[in-house]
Formats: sequence, C-alpha cells, structure tokens
Amino acid sequence: MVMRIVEIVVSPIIAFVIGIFLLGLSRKIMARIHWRYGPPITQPVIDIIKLFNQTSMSHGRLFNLGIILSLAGSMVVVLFLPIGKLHPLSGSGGLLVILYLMLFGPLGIALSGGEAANPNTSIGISRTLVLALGYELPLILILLAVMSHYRSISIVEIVRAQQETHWSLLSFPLVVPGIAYLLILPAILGERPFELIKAPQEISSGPMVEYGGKYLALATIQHAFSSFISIALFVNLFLGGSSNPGFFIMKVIVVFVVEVLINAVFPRLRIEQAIRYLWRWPALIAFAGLILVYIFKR
Amino acid sequence: MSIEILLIVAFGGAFLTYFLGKISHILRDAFAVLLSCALIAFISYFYGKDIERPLYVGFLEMQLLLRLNTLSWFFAITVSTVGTLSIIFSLSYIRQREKTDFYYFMMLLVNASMLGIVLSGDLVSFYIFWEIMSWSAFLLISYNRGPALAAGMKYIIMSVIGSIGILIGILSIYTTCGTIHMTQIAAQLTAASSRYIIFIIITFSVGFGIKSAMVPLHTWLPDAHSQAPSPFSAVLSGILIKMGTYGFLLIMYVIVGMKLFLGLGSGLFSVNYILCFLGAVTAVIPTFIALLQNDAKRLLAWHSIGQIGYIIMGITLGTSLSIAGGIFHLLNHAMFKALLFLTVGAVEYRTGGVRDLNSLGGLIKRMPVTFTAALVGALGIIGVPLTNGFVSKWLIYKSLILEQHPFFAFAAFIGTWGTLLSFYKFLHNMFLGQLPEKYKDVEKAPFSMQFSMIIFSIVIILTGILPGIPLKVINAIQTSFGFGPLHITIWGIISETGTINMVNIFFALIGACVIVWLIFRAGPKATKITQDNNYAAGAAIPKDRYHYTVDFYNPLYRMIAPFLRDFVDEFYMRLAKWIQGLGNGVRRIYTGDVGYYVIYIILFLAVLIFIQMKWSIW
Amino acid sequence: MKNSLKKQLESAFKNTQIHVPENDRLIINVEKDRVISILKFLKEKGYEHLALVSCVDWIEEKEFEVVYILSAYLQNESEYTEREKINIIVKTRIPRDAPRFVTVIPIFQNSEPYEREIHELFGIHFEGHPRQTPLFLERDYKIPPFRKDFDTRQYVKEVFDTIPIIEDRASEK
Amino acid sequence: MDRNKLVKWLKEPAKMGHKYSLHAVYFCTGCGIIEVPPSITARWDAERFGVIPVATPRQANLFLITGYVSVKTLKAIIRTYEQMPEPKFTVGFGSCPINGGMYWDSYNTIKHLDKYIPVDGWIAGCMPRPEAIFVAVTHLWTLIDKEMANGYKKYRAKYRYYRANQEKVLGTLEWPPLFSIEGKDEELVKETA
Repeated sequence: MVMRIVEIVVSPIIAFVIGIFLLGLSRKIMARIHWRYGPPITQPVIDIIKLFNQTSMSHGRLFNLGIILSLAGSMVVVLFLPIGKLHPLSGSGGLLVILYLMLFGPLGIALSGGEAANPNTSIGISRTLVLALGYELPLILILLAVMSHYRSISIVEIVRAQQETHWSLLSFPLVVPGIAYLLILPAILGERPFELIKAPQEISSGPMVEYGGKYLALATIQHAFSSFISIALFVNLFLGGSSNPGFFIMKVIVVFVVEVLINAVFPRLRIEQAIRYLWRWPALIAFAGLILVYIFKR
Repeated sequence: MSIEILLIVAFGGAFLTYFLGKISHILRDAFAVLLSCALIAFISYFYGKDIERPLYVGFLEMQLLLRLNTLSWFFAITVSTVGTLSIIFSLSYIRQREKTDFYYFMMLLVNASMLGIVLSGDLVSFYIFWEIMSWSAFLLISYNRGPALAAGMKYIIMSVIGSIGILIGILSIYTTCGTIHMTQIAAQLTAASSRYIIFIIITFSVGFGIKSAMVPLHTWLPDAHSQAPSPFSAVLSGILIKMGTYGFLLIMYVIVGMKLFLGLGSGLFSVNYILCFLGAVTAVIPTFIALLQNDAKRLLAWHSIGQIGYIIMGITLGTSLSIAGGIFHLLNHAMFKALLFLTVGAVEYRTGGVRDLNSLGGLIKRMPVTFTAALVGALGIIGVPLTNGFVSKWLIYKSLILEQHPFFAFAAFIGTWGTLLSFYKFLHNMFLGQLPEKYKDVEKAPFSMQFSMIIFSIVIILTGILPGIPLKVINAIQTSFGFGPLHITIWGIISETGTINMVNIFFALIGACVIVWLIFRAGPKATKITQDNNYAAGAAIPKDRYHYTVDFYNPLYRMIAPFLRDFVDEFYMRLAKWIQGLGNGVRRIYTGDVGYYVIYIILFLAVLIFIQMKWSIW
Repeated sequence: MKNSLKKQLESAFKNTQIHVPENDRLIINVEKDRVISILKFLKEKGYEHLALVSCVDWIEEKEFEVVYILSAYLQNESEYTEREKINIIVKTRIPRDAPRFVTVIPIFQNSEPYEREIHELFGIHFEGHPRQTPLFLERDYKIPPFRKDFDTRQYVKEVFDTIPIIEDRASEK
Repeated sequence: MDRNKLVKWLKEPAKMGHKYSLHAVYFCTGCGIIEVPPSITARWDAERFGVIPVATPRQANLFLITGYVSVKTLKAIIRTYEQMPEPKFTVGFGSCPINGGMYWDSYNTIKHLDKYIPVDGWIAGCMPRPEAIFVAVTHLWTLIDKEMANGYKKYRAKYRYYRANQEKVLGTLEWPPLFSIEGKDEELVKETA
C-alpha cells in the first residue's frame, strides 16, 4: 500500500522531469544541427520560472478549467503507463483507458482555447482535432493489432509478454505495425513536419494565442507530459518496456532523439497533405499489420 | 397494486390532461408533471417483481397479457424518467405556442404507449401499443407545420411499412405456434426449423430496424428529429427509437432465445454477425455525415443513428460483456442524447429559434448552466472517462476485441473520433468564441429547463463514476437471457481479461486536478478581460466578424464530403417516384365508362371459366 | 513602330500634342475632358495595364497634373507587331482652386486605391469614386500634406513637438 | 554555472527568470526588422541569450521597436504593448524611435517614442548591427538586476499622461483605458498644455 502511494507520487515526477529535459534537449540538438551554440539545456525551466512570475490575462472560468483539466489528464495517464516497474493504477483499466485519458490533453486545451474567442485559436484547434483524427486511424489499427496479438487489453500484460519473449518491434507480425507507429510518431508529438497545430508564422501559435504567464507555463508542462507519454507508449508497446525505470528512460530518450533529427530537417506540411499522408502510408501499413496478425494468430 | 392500473393511469391521465387544458393551463401543467412523477414512483415500486397478469380476455378468442420482468422494468423506468424530464422542460418551452393541450396530450400518450409496449406480454397487445406510439409520434413530429409535415409523412410511411413487417411476423408465428404469448412462443420455437426462424427475424427486423433507425432503414430520422419540437426530439431520440432495440432484444433473446439465435447460420454468414456488421456500418457512416451538418438538431439526429450502431453491435455480438455494454449504452444514450436535445431546445428558445451552427457563438457568457449541461452531454456521447458513455463503450470495445473482431472494434473507435470532432464543433460554434452583437442580451434558460438539464447531467456523471448501480439491473437482465453473469461491483467490473475501476480513475483525476489547481493558484492572480481585449495583430478586433465557425473542419470536409452522401435516402426517393409513376400508369384503365368495366368483368369471368375448364381446380 | 501608335492617336484625337522623349516612352498631354476617351482608346488598343495614377502640384501655374501611366502585357515576340513595349504617360491639368476630376474606375478597376490616395494626399475629389475615405493617414490635416503649400516643419512644431515629455518620476517614488 | 550565479538563482529566481528568458514579440516596423532575422538565426544565434521571437504579445516580455514609427503604427504598438504581460521591457532600435532620425520633419511620423510608451533602452545608429542587439540585451540584464528596467511600472503609475499623449496624436482610441485614468485632472491639464 505504501509502495503504491510512493509509486503514485514518483511516476508523475519522473514524467515531468524527463519531459522538461526532453524539451531542453530538443532545443539544444536543433541548435547544434543548425550550427548554432543553442540555449542552455535548462532553458525550458528558466522559461517556466519566468512565466510563473508574470502577470496573465484570463478569459473566464472555462479558460482556467480547460488548461487545468488538460494537464491533470496528462498526469493521470502517467499513472496508467508502466514506467519500468512503476504502474500504480494500471490494475484499474488497460490500454483502452489510456487511449481515452489521452483525450483530456487536447480536449482541455480545445475547451479553454474556445473560450479565448480568437479565430487563430479556433483554426488551431480544428487543425489539432483533424490531425488527431488523421493519426488516430493508423494508431487504432496498430493498437488493435497489438491487443489482438497478445489477446489482452492490459498494457502490463503486453509488456510482460514481450519481456518473456522479445521486443514486438523485432517479432514477425508486429514489426509491421511498429513501423507504422514510427511513421506517425511525429504527428502524435506535433513536431515537424506535422507542426501545423501551433504554426507561429501562419496562425500565431494556434491554440496558445491567448495564453500568457502561468497559462503558457501549464501548457508547456502539458506539452512535456504528452510528448513523454506518446513516446513511453511506443516504448511499452514495441520496445518491450523495461524491467527498471533507468533503461526505460534511456529508451525514451533514444526514440525522442530520433524524432528530433526528423524534426530538425523537415519543413511543415499543410493540413490536407498531412491527412493524405497519414491516411495513405501509415494506415495501409497498419492495416496490413492487422491482417497479418489476424492470419498468424498465436 | 397491479400493473394494469399503471397503464390505466397513464392513458387516462393523458386524456384527462387534454380536458384539464380546456379549463386552465396551470392546472394542466401541474397535472401533467404530477402524473409523470407518479408514474416514475409507481414503476420504481415494481422493482425486482416478476408479474404476469391477464389484461383482457376474449380479443378474437385470444388472451392479452401484461408481463413485468427486469427487462421491461428497466425500459419502463428509462421511458418514464426521460418522458417526465422532457415534460418538465416543455413547461416553458411550449408556453408561447398554440395547440398546447394537444401537445401535452400527445406527449403523455406517447409515453403511455411506450410503457404499454414494454409491459405487454403478448404480441397482439405489443402491436396495438406499437401502432398507438407510431401514430401519436407522427402527430407530434408534424406539430409545427411546414417542412415538419413532410418529415412526419416520411416517418409515418416508413414506420407503416415496418409495422406491416411486424404484423406479418406476428401472423406467421400465430399460425405456426397457435399462441401469442411470448413465453409459450419461445417454448414452441425451439422445435422450429432455422430457416423459419431466420424468416421471423427478418420480418421483425424490418419493423424494429426502421423504428431504431438502423442503416439502411434510417432515412426518416434526420428530418423527423430536426423538425420535431425539441422536448419531443429528446423523447424521440432518447427512448422512442430505443423501442426498436427493445424489440430486437425481445425477438432475439426472449422469443427466439439465445442459443437458437446465436446458432443461426455459420461463420461470416451467421445472423448475429450480419446484424453486427450492419451495426458497425451504422456506427461509422452516419457519424461522419453528422460532421458535415450545420443545423444543431440535424447533427444530433445523425449521431442518434451512429450511437444506435454501437447498441446494435453490443446486443448482437452475443457475449455477456457485449450484451451488458449494449444495454448500458442504450440507457446512456437515452440520457445524454435527451440532454443534448434539451440544451439545443433551450438555446433556440432563448435566441428565437436559431439552430444554425454558423450564426451562433459565445453563448457561454449568457447561458452558463446550459453550456455545462451541453458539455456533460457531449463528454458522455464522446465517452470521456467519468461519464457513463465511457463505461458502456469500454464494455463494447472490450468484448469486440476479445471476441477477435478487430475490424468491428476499429469501426467503433473511428466512430468515437468522428463523435469527438463533431461535438467539439457543436460546443464551439454554439457556446464558445465571440458573442455576436445581436445576442448581447440573451438571458439564461428558465428554471424548468435548467432543472431537467441538471438532473440529466447528474445522472450521467453519477452512473459514470458508479456504473455498478445500473449494471446490477443489466446483469440481471442478461442472466435472464441465459448469459453467464458478470462480476459487477459498485465501481465497475472485475474480469480476468482486464478490470475497470471508475472510482480509482475518478479519484486520480480529482487529485491531479487539485494538485494542478494548487500550482495554478500559486502563480500571480490573473486579471479578467473581456472578449474585446483580444489578439488581433495590434488592431482593435472587428465587430461581429471575429469568430471562426463556417466550415469548421474545412480541409477534412473537402476530403470526405464526396463519399458521404446519403445514398440510401436518394435510392428510396427514386423508388417512391417510380411507384408513383406506376400508380399513374395503372390509373389509366379506370376510364369511367361503364362499358369498359363490363368488358373487364366479362374478360375476367371468361378467364376463370377457361381455367376451370382446362384444369378444373374448383 | 511608335510612330504608328502616334499616328493612330493623332488621327483619332486632333490637336493633342504627343511627343516621344525616349525610346520607350510616349507622353500625351490632353485637356481634362478627353482623358476618359483617350484611355478607352488605349485600352482597346491593348494597353490594359494601368501601372500608376500619380499627381503633381504645379503651384506656380496653380494647377494639379494628374498622370496616368499605362503599359501593355506582352507575352511573346509575336505580339510586338500589334502592340509595342512602351510606357504611355497620359497627363492632364486641372485647376488648383477647384480640384475636381472624374474617376477612371469604369475603365481601369485598379485605379481605385490610387485615386483614393491622391484624394487623401492632394485633396482632389474624384466624382463617382465609391469610397474616398482615409487610406494611410490617422489624423486629419487642414491642408492635404502633399500640397506644396503644406509646411511640414511648421506642422511638426505645432503637433508633435507640443506633446509633453513624461519626465521620470517613478524612480523617485 | 558558477557559484554566485547559483546563489542569485536561489535568492531571487523571478528576476533571473526575467533576465535569461526574454521572449521578443515579432513586431515588424520600419527597416530595422531586416537586422532581426540574421540575429535570431544561425549567424548570430540569439537563442543562446534566451532571446527568441514569439508570435503573440501575450507570450512576450521584450518589445523591440525596429525603426521609424508612423502614426498608424503607433496605434498598433500601443495595443501590442498593453496586451503584453508584466514585467515587460521595451527597446527602441535605430535612431528613428529616439528622435525621428531622418524622418525628423515628416508630417506623419512620431518623433519621440517615449512620449507614448515607456522605453527602457535605446540602440542608437542607422542601422545598428545585430551585435548591438546583444549589447542591448546584456545591458538590459544589468538594468533588470539593478531594478532600473521598470518602464512598465512607470506606465502604470503615469498612465493618464501616456493616455492623454496617445489621444492627442491618435484621436480617441477604440479600446478602453488599461488602468484608471481618474485622478488630479488639473495636473493632467497643466501637463498636457
């Protein structure tokens, strides 16, 4: 019981620290790729401290509630994700619950941005949701392939089954959905070439237009959480999780660096191009993977 | 205390309301509310009882029975709850209209007839109550004239076709089994051939499918829902189309019986698989058609079809989990869809009948309670955790995945995402964004509207956090069908393939919210600003032109719109035109000249005589 | 080549002096009531690109000179035969004390902002112009600021220099 | 990071945060903006100073006014400045915002920017090189350390004079006053006369 409480306290803290670290790391690596010196790796922390000491404007109750809800939802998802051996709440709901709790992030931002009453916000949110529909289609096929391959909707079971045999990215039928997941991971992270949600040059940072001060700080933290979550999900489903948190975090960082390398060299797609891409190649590959899993039942 | 008194009270009260309305309106309203509350109390008194009583002896030498068991109790309580709350909503909604006595009479009559349907223990009284429901619903759909009349005609034509199907089924069952009592029929059909049972199921499925708006029999629903007065749209979408699913449950698991039904056909061509496939189609296509709608009630109407798809998938898959999910989703859909229709009704009541999603906006600043209700309903229909929609959808997904139907599960998930998109559009275009000048002085909804919306919201949240309360009844229902019982606790379901514990999720979310809120409060206090102080690249914001609503998902529309026409409806319309042309052709032989008729008669007699002389049949 | 157009113009419009200062320029000085007709003529001839509408303030002659600069879109060499690669400059004078002129929006749609700007900066009123509202300026000037008799330094002294400097007292507080 | 810097962080994190994370609102006026793209990109990397351009004033706390300010632009500048969260720092870039520069006798260009919004620092020159921006940033750091970069406090304290000046140039503004302009009106009259 005490162990359970310790886990509940620890795992969001790990997610927070790693997420913030990932943000700083991405800025540093991007700078290096651009032949710049780049900011110190603690720059996101400095930004968050500054933002918490600024005044801010509120557009109403829902404006506050939405951002709180989105960050809280992301924190709760961490409790359901196994980080190494830490999975405090995964007993009370499996992968489906995670999939649904991941709704809270975009939904909360969408609600509070909706009250901000700015067309840029609305355009950003409509892009967010359309892009989410775009990558959910392959993602659902991938998750269904994994779930019906391991005959379980509990992510802990899936991780355990991988550690008994080997990573599902390296096992035959599941390698196909794994590749599809790698293809849609930039879209899930909202990085380039899918950085069309907050495109500062066209819609002036989209849903974040009216966020300033502590609102922007909470939004930044939420972004850190969500990028950690979407990579940790990949690591759990395809890279076999890990037996202790250290290795797990190593895997997360490695996958994130790969994504940053993609992010640094690509331009931004238009939304139709993004949807067309997501519904063509990743969806086809994921569909093929589901068929293969359906054929080669264990 | 017995159940025929219940029906007598329900029907007599409906008539009495009409005549009380002639005396005074206050009296009529009070009596209508009292009557429906009394019905709720009456039904909840019957909880857990199992009664079967003769209603009327000697109807064509047949004995009509009333029967109350867990299934009919469950449906009856749903019907009476939604009916009561929408009547309370109507108190202020319908006040300014004309023909209000008639309106209340019809509302109460619809509710009473639905109670009759779920309480009837034999097919003939079932059919009688079914017809009463259909016709009174027709009168209510065409309540406000004009396009509503056309929608009502469409509805009544389709539902007459459906009830003809039901009638054929009843007659054939009566001729084969010689009885109309459901229990006796079930006992006799065990010996019947599977082809005959498939025939029975098809005849009934036409009627029930039309009533529950299952693709491809759905085309009456969008017009009817969007044209009916909003409280009745709530009843229509909340419970009236659920009568179709009640009929499905009845014919599948009570009359035909579980083992027989699931044994029909084999592999991909088994009957329940085909129905499940239809359910999957129903869950996806209408949801994405709803994404393209601009009329709020039409959007909700298309979503009713989509959610019916989930219910059909649940109840036809035929495992204990999926049946529980289907029935639970049926209850939830009754709750949140009625709530959503009521919120639209409140908005159009205050804004003078505006339902166009492109012209509203910013109403959260004027109607906060209505917005909260709409938010709860939308979260419910999306299936966000802590609402009841999540639990039922979770059950359906889980049973679909564990039964190795990943493609049905995929359809269900994608339908959910379409729901999320269109309901964010619904909320954003009506309540969020900039408040237009012409709605600056909209007041909040009157008390009676707020009351029923709040009750619905509380029910949704409560059954979402403690799903064990309804699931206990549902578990009893599906064990009465002969499925294995589930391990239900107050906070969710325990099963070896994955449990769900809503209370843990609830406390985790609340705890996280509190922590984040404390962090939020730690920062300096935010200054409240109006909608005019907004980022417009350094300029003052333009009046009334700073809201992004039209074509909200424009890139997506451009991609999917060509594939999402309602082909079925077009086909039906063409068919109707063709039949009309045929009728015109046939009419030509009636020339009105007596001589022609004499010739027809003589020719007919000659043919008869010829046949008799040739084959001597008689 | 130019001379052909010159000849056509001279034949079409009597006693308008037309001269060719450089190789690719054609300057037409007309009186103000023939501007519309000559612009119509040129547009029919294919010079359908109104590059600019400008204005000059000849304060000594007490006249404004409204200048229309036209040219032709030439895709390929073959079109050089009927139309020439020149800028046609149509000049007309209007009296300075009654600065009124007709708009050419019916002929050239894109002259709308140019005329609006001239109306704002020179105070010339174009009859038939749909909206002669301010385009660039936020303040209203008694004399339109591009006229020669508008003394900008005087104006700056009067307006911008009279605005008081806000001395720093926050540091003492 | 060395020791006394760490002590500073522990002592007053807010001030250090404002120092090392200066988000400049991407507001382009005049010709000076041409110097900003090279200074934020790979040639002179502004991000190592914590200076990055952001799209909206809500997220910014540094306001670079890069070039001459016409009357129409002044309106947008005031609006943007009032939408920025406090504390906010303004830097006039180039000689035109200082005293009009080469537009000193223009009929439509305001000469002294600090009559309309408070300015914490100036970068003289026409054009200043991008290095000058970094000199200004480091100078702004020292000002923030000494709590001398308090233009936003001055704006709050003397808002009615600023508002009076703005309305003297722009006429009546579309938006309501940010702070209260009630107070000793005779002083207001005396100041503005």
